[in-house]
Amino acid sequence: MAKFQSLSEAVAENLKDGDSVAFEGFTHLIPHASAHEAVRQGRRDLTLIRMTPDVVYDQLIGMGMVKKLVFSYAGNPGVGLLRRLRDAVENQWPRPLKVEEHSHAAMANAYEAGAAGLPCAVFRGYKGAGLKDVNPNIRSVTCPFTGEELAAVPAIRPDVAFIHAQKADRKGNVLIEGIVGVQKEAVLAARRSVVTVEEIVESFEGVHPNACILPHWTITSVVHVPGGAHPSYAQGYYPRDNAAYLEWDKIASDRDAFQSWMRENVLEVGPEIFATRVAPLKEAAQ
Amino acid sequence: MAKFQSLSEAVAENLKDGDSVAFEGFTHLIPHASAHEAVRQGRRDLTLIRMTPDVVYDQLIGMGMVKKLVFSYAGNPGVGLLRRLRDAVENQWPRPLKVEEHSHAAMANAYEAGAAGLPCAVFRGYKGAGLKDVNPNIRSVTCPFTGEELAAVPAIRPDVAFIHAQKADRKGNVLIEGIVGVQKEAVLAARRSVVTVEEIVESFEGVHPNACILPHWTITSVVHVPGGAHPSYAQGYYPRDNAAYLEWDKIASDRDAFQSWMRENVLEVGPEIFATRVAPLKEAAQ
Amino acid sequence: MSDFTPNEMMTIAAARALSNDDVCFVGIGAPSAACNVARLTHAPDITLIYESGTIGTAPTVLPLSIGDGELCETALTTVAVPEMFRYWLQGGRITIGFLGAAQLDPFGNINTTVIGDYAHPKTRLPGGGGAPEIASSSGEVFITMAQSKRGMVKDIDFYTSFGHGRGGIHRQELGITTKGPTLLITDLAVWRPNPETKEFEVNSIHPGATREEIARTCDWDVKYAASVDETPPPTAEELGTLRELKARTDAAHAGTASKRGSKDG
Amino acid sequence: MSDFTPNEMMTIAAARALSNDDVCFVGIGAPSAACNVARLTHAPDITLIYESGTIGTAPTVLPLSIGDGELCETALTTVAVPEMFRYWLQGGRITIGFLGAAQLDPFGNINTTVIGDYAHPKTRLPGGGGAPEIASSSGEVFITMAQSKRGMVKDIDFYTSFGHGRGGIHRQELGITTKGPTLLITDLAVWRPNPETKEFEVNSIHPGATREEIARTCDWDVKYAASVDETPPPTAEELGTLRELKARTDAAHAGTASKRGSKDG
Repeated sequence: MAKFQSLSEAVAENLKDGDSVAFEGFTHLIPHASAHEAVRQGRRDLTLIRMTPDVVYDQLIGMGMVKKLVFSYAGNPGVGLLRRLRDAVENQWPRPLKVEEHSHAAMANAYEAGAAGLPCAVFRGYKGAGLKDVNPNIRSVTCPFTGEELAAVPAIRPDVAFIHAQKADRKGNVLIEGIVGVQKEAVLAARRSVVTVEEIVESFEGVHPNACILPHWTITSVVHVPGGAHPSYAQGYYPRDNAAYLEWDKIASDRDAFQSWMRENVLEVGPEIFATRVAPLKEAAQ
Repeated sequence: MAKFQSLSEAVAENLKDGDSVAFEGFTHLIPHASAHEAVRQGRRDLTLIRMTPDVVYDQLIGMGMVKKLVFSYAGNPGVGLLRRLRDAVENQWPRPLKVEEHSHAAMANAYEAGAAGLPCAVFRGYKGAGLKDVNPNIRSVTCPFTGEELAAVPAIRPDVAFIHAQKADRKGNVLIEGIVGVQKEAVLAARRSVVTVEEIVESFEGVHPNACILPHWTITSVVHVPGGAHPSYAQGYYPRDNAAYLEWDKIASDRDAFQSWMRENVLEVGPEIFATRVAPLKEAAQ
Repeated sequence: MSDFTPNEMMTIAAARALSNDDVCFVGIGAPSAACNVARLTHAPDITLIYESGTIGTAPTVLPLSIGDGELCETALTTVAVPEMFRYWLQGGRITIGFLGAAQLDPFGNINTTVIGDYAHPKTRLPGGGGAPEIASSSGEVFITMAQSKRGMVKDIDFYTSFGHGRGGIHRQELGITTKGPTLLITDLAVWRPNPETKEFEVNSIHPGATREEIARTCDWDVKYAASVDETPPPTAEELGTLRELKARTDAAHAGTASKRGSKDG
Repeated sequence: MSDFTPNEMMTIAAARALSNDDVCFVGIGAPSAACNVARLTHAPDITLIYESGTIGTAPTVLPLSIGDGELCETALTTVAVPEMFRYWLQGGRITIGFLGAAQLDPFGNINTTVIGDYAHPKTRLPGGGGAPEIASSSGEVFITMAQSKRGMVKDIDFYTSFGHGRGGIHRQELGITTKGPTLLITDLAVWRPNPETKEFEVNSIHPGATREEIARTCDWDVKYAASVDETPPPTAEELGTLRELKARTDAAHAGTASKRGSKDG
């Protein structure tokens, strides 16, 4: 049953040192505010899971909070590589980073299997691909009807999933629209889940009967954080802040610049800042 | 690329003697008009596939068109058993009927696997269930990570799938709303597909971004047949004709009554009749 | 209230077993009536799921099938059937699976497939539908049926869905981690499995019913729990809610719905 | 038209290879521009799919990422990512998968994972994203990249996605039934695999480019087809369409989008 909480309560109650955690979002609806709260609370030794780790995972890795990354594509979309991630993998700064690397198909299937309560996902994949040789979690099963060898990966079952969505209703049901990514699967696969939302509405009356809705009893905590996806976007609320993604490339290129940016923009502020960050974007989009 | 055709053309081009065919629909949107056209064209030796064979499959079986039925629940919803199906299984009238019987979970997963291009579906099921002992198409695979034995069934890949939907646009894209069942999967799993629709609209402008839409290039043929689901229903168009389902129980209880009903209501009419059948239901619902 | 039918008592006793926090996978007929009576009385926030894909339905009238339009129109959302069976049932999110039975044995094993031999059945029944996995993936299973010697039998003809097998720890031996049948509600009594043997025992007898009547309508040797109560009779609210629901249902399906007992899936 | 850049020629040559009936899985950067130029010129009904789940998109400006809002707003529908990879890619519905590469070998094998050793990389690249299964499940694969000795290498450091392996029938030997890379479009030439060896051969050289330049920017021994043409230069319509698209894109992303070459997934 979803509790309505403050972001600091929701993160404190649901994210522990050593947890495996997915802050999911596929370009759209990336839960930046939640991840920044995790930075402020100083969580350590996390296993981060995400198909497309980008700027916000670069930040968590650069802060030394992460011992392992499970992923399929790590980049700053439309810009380039992730410099803090590279520093961790190439130079072990600020600490070494283990990686478990998959393809998108494998990760998407593994989330699906997690949501479906299965121990593993079975799909056609990795044919001729090098990841098979470096990732012991890529195995195979044989189709008992055709003899075809199919790829198998373990289901993803995070200790906790964080997502950002457009709306919750008064009961804590959550509506996700547009590019829905793997967020529904991440929540259903996780033991606990925290959803930040742009808006809390009275009810979902009038919404399409087949819309992507997570019932309140599948969610641990719902938090109202307008702008909480910034610099990612929330369809219907504000566009992507492309300038911030470009800017990140410069900030992340230098360890000191990175650390002072995190101090000023994460450690010394609170979740309220997100609404002010998206205000000019909302205005410009009108 | 979807062709717009008449129902007789669409059935003639897409359904051949001996085909495996799914007329899918889960209470909602059952493609009665297409099945009746198949009766008129006298197709033979069909393998019928459906999770919930009901009145319309009772009709095809009673007409002797079916050599095999793949299914998971055969009943007249809210009424009782299927009398023509029983006559075929128990008394081989008008011909013997082979059955391949699954659970709903197995069939749903098998359609999903068919749509996903996999040779088989893997799920947790059939534990302690008797169907495992009578259906050689229920096998198992072992999870390579946990050692758990999971159930496996062959993917469903019909030669042709027939479904009924609310709307097509001018390009032949198809919109399904409400109880969507396994219709999308049935079309994607099938080699050929025929979709009858209530209405053809200019475009889907304004429809929810995550609505269940089949692109025109996944469909072989689109046919405008208003009322084509009757006595099943089309959400937003007309309600279920419960009286017809009750009536069927009486009709199907007698071989002669069945045959004369089929003559009068299927063989001697055309698809235009469906619009007239739903007219009073539409009126009563207003 | 003393003026009620055994069927009404059955439905109301089943409704009482449901709580506000339950997520129920609902079959048609008695289960659907019980779940909706619970929702309209003591469990307004209960989540009802029908296998057609509707999640969180709140129908004002009882559906005739598991796929009525009303279920979708009043649902929080409606998902595709593969998702229903993968994410919602197999995903372990259902607390109570509600099943009916054509044949039931004392260990909660259910047959809705065939009477007689599978290959050459005397009566071909509708089959299992969702039941095989409802029985294994739901947190626990409630069964409702009207008692009869043909229905409550020592040995069922076909294991459509697995209850407690031969009893004891048979479920665990098959690797099933859920509780299985924990409650049987008939028109005469409330039964629960013996904690050790897993054989159903009568826990309470409905007002007006007798041990003789229970024995006469059950083909196995009826066992009784150490203490057997009388089922509390329906309250005025319970009975009023059920009867209003049935009256609304009859009016809505006017002339088209004289028979609604069958399960469909 | 003689006044065009090698990059423009690359994009336009790639656009020409697409037809109205194609269903393209589109990566960002050059593939996205090529697919949208095709859509805006000779292939108005081409279906563009981005791995974020958008099916049948028709963006008026080029997206910066595979998940831009514009892609969803102009799509026929948007599906969840697991469905995208299961029903649409693995389901065999994609006719053309468009890939870029950090390293490419003469058999169309691609590396976007690491430069150097996997465990201790010199440069950690973004990884494969959708590429491993795009390479095996798409009907055929088109590759675009600007030529360089660092990019077009004899041996790649990591097999992110499998092209023709060691050539010949290596794909079939691995049980892969799709065609794999059938086209490589660089800023200097159009290459196709030799029908037997599956090694890329130059089929046509872009106007203004030379064999010397091709050799100087490619680390493997360049092979040429029996007959080598000059790539037809961009038409006024093609170039106008591409430049208008880029101008609209720059205006829409004003000030925020000075660099757009990278592929993301």
